[in-house]
Amino acid sequence: MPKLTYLQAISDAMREEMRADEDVFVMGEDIGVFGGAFKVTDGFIDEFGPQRVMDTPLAESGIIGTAIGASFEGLKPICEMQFSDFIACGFDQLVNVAGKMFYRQGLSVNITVRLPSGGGFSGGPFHSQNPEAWFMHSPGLKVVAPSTAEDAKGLLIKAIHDPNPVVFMEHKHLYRRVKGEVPAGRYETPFTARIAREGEDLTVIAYGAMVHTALEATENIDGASIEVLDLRSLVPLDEEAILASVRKTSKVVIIDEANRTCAAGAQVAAIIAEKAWEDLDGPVVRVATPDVPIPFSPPLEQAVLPQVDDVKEAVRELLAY
Amino acid sequence: MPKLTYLQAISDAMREEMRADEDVFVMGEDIGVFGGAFKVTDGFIDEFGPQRVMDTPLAESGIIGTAIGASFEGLKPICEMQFSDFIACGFDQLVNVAGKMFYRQGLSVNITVRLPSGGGFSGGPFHSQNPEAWFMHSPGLKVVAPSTAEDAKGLLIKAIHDPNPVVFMEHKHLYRRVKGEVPAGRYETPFTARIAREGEDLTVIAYGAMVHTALEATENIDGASIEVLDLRSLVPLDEEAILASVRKTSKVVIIDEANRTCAAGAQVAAIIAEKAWEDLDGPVVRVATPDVPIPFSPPLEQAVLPQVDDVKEAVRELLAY
Amino acid sequence: MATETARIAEAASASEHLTAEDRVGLLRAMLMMRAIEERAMTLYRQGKVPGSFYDGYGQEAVSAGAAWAMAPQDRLCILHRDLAAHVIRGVTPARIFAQYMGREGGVTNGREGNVHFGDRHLGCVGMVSMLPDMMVIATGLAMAFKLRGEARCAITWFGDGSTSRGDFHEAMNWAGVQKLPVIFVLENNQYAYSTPLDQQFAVDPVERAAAYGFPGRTVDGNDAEAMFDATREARERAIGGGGPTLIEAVTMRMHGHAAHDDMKYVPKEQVEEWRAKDPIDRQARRVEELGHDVNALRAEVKAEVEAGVEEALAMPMPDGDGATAQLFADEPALLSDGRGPWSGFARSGSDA
Amino acid sequence: MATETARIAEAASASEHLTAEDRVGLLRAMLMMRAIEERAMTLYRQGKVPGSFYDGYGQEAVSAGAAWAMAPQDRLCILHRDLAAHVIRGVTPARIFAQYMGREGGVTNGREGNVHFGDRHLGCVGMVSMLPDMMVIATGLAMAFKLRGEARCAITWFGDGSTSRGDFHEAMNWAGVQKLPVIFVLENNQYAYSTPLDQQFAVDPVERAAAYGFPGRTVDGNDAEAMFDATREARERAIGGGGPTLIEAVTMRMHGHAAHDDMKYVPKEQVEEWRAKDPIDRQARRVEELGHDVNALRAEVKAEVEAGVEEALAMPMPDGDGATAQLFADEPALLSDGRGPWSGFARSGSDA
Ligand SMILES: Cc1ncc(C[n+]2csc(CCOP(=O)(O)OP(=O)(O)O)c2C)c(N)n1
Ligand SMILES: Cc1ncc(C[n+]2csc(CCOP(=O)(O)OP(=O)(O)O)c2C)c(N)n1
Ligand SMILES: [Mg+2]
Ligand SMILES: [Mg+2]
Repeated sequence: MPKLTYLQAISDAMREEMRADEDVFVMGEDIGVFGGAFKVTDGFIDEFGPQRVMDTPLAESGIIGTAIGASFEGLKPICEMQFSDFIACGFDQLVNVAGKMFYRQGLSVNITVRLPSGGGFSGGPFHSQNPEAWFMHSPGLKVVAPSTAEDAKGLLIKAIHDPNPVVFMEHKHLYRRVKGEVPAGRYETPFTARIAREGEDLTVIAYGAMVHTALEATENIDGASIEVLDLRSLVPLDEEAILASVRKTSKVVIIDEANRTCAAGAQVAAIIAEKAWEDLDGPVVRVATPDVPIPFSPPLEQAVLPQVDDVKEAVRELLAY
Repeated sequence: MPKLTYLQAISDAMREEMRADEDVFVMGEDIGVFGGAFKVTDGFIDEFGPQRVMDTPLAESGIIGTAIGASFEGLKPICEMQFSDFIACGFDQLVNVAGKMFYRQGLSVNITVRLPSGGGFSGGPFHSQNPEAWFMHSPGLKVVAPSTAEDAKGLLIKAIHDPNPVVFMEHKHLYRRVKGEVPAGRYETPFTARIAREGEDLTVIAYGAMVHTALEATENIDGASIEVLDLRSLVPLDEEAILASVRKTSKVVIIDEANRTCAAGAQVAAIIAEKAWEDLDGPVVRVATPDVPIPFSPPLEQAVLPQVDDVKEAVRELLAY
Repeated sequence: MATETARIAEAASASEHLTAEDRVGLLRAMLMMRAIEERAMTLYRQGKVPGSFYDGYGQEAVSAGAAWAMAPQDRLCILHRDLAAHVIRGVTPARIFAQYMGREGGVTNGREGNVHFGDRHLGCVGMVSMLPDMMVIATGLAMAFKLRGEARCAITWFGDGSTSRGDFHEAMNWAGVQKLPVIFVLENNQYAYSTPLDQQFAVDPVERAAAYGFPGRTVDGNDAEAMFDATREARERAIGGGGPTLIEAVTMRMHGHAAHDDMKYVPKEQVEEWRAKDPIDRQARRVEELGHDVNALRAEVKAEVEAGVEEALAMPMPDGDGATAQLFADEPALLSDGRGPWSGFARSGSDA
Repeated sequence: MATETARIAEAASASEHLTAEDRVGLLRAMLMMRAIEERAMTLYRQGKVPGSFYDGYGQEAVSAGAAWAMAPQDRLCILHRDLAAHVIRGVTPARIFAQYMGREGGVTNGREGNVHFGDRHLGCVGMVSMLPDMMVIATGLAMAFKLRGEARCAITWFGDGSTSRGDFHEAMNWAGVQKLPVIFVLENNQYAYSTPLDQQFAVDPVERAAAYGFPGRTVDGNDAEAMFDATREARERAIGGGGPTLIEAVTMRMHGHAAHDDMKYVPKEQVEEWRAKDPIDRQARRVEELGHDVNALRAEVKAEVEAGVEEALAMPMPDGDGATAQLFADEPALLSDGRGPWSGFARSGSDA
């Protein structure tokens, strides 16, 4: 199998779908001639032409809204936000029009919204955000967040096939840092969790970039056997996988790169406290970015984003509990 | 002390502040001549004139953004969204400009954003939302949600005095249904929780309209002694009060009128699972609106919004645990 | 006497593209809209319609005239004062009353309320409350037509107040840049809730169209045939690749914003002045001129409406158990064609 | 020969409102902007500037000319190609370099990066990335001035691409309806990242101003004195109660969107054509005509910049422990006045 980066896997997914299905097209700012701010659609315009690789005006509400309208006729737009942060400018169309249309009117909205998200490279307050929790709290949207190249491709293909609006969280910091074997052709990765590493003593739950932080932090931690659960999908959220792992290990650490309050990890913790309370041998521990904007300067950014050592410390403490 | 409705208390807070401080003014759609969709600013334009009771164009981003700009010069705008649902159209200005400005630039944003929220009267998917969790997950914003007339006035006055952006959740269903003694004059209610009823056996945590549901449901429940904690403020969140009550009763039911996933109640549950796990004698139980838009037709709406009987059942089950 | 001649002139001012049936059909759609909304208001007062209730009394010509010019394969994003468009596309009175009353048999099966509906099987999209989000949606529909090279057109309506929001601009600019087959009908009814025009904009928004690179024209919004003709022309341009058109329909909101609104903020004279321009009276005079029995038509509509109310009242309320079902689609559920009754389509194949 | 006469004409085309010092001051601000940005680019390549780096090479006249016309008590929302405006208001090179490098002594103490800063003590608001949100903020500042009856003015800059977003419209319409003292400077530098004008709008946005009820005028964005004069005039109108003005500054983005962008999408000829119109060369010629020693000025600026770099490099990086402090303000922290060096203010009291 070819080895691809996380970014190449995302490109690959779109290329395969666009080749196989002419209803699929991509739209966004600077994605055509320029190939996108991160070059995810590099070369697409040459293969598919400017109509299916649409450079749009600088208008996020316009991007989401026109994509929704086009989807009503059977097209399957893939919208790229230049940075996930800018979805705030298309927020209303996404949560109020896309999210509620099928429930209200029985009219499906087959759009995929790609959100390059996350920090770790001095992007500052407006190029580092992880907004997924906003959308988990907006009924009618599905939300997925791959951590590996293989899942990035498979989840994106499934998102494109899904007749519902899917928010695809792609972590900028993984684009070129993560590489892996990626099957050729069109395959779907289910919207379920994945055990990134089997373990017996404690479960670390994460998604996106934090899965790698979790794996690195627990690779060899006083010989303990640590399970790492990669959620992959936030809506739907794989409750069974979460509960099964917690029942097995009885101890859980949940990591969020997003701001702590009302983050995905808060929901996971709440589910465990509701449904696996009897199985716990210790408190539910969370490691998350505190509730501040993501600062620019490296020492400040590192101080707020969860680091390998932060996870190590949390795991050690809980193991010793 | 005069008895005022929840709505009159809100009007009273603004009137007192506008009389005392000419930097305070109100702005929004149809709040002037018409007195607001819910008549909260009825008569204001006669007392304070059209400049300080500003009818704006139909433009939520414009309302939030111009308020922010005006606040940089020391004005203290109170923005009314006609319904909380429409804040989605001013979302970017609120979370990205207002929320982050002081942290980024040391420039404070003294605006108060009033969000008439909540369901229960067939408002349908776009006139019933409870969006507070979006803002709890947006660093730099404070969020308060009164349940009584007295707190509505005191929290709003404190919000107006607070040099930071404060999202004021006012529940439409309480406007005329809740009445109580409200002190005259200008007083601040702290951004902390309030024990709505002392109890020993179990704690019900709620805010806004759900406080009344909680009180009614537990008024006389098999003679059990139920504590009801009214959060009042969601940011800052009164962790101490939450933990103190849970330590006392060892059992907790958390109610959200908002959609379940990543709601305020998820954050409260997570805090308890992290910091009061040892004190629990049973799982953390949540009663919340399922993850769907709020339907219009009464039987459907009642089926999704937490009802007194739902809370009763949850409390009984946990008591019996 | 003067009014007499005026009337004849008016009656004469029919579009050359309308047959006698078309002209009767337009009147019928307007009568149906008014009768349904008046009847629904009674049901509302009787407590049978939950929530709030909005109507388009006095604005019937705007939606009727414009919708009449749209073909079955065209797509409509219909707003809250535009009931005649739903009627013309083929939504029955019974389903509309059931919609208002939150019944199982309503267009949205009780999930949505009042005017927040659109029958996807008739090529219509159910509006969201956020104004004017549907302008962007209509632009997206038009984008789909252009991407596929189809001779089809999208249309949407929106009010004077809605022109102040960002989505108005993003839709207008996008449609102009991409030259999309979309028609924007600005329903200028003098007020946005209680807000008069001069607090909404400094210059009539019809002037903006040119700055977006396409024509904007003002039409008498109380003349159904003029609305039809302007829309027909705009549609011709659109499907011919000429791009969007902004049509400003000048009319008056004769009732309050919603049932609860007593309209104190509107000068009595203004209402009286506009009452004299009632769009239904006007079309009725034309149809009479044609020798058609308007009273019979009124009676027929009334009967249909009453039957619709009976039918709707017999429908059950939805079952709460279904409230959480179907949040997500298992398979695509798209738009399909509706009715396009204009004789012009019949004459020359439906993509005339 | 022809160029020779052109040059003289150019040199002559000074604003009558500018003294010799003003004209030198304008050149100095532009030289400072370019020198700082070129030096910062080197630091960026050396890895001393984290994140990305944006500059305004070739656009120096737009921010310099406009900012020169603003009084101390006026307020500025400065964007990402407008460094000269910060310089004119009084931000020192050392604090700017420290800002780029994320040092403790930078304008935002390392919390914000690159161009995302504004010194509130100098009447400037630090931009957010979301474009053009600051147009609405500037409108709000102007609203405050009007509410208080103060003869003050707000100004903001934004690019051609930014005109496509809803906030452009909400700000323009709001300012027009309320006739607010705000100046909108549309910095038309031919591209929005890689996107050319014709994919952004069908008609030059300067045409929109009239539809919002206020004047829009196009100015040579590479002529600092023309920019000054247009802004001075707009400010006069604004503080006189005449309302907003849209100034379109036509210029060219001579570098990539940011440091990483090789600008492959820009035709070489276009860049060459504009290089000949360099705004600094032009102002330098004028200042030479005045008999001023431009080389000495360049040397002086270079020295100041080098000193600034040294100073900034000596500043510590911020301590991570402070990262979560001061999320909320304990007391109001508002804007205060900055520098307004134009001689006209000195002559007639600072609210000239
Ligand atoms: C974005 C948004 N803000 C506020 C509202 C609340 N609202 C409902 S109708 C209305 C007035 C609309 O006026 P106009 O666009 O002229 O339409 P009309 O009702 O007059 O036909 C307002 C403010 C809304 N629906 N959407
Ligand atoms: C709302 C929003 N969407 C996308 C971006 C990403 N972005 C940053 S600069 C830029 C191009 C801006 O072009 P223009 O307004 O012409 O300004 P210029 O950089 O050319 O001066 C884009 C798309 C942004 N900053 N804000
Ligand atoms: Mg109107
Ligand atoms: Mg540009």
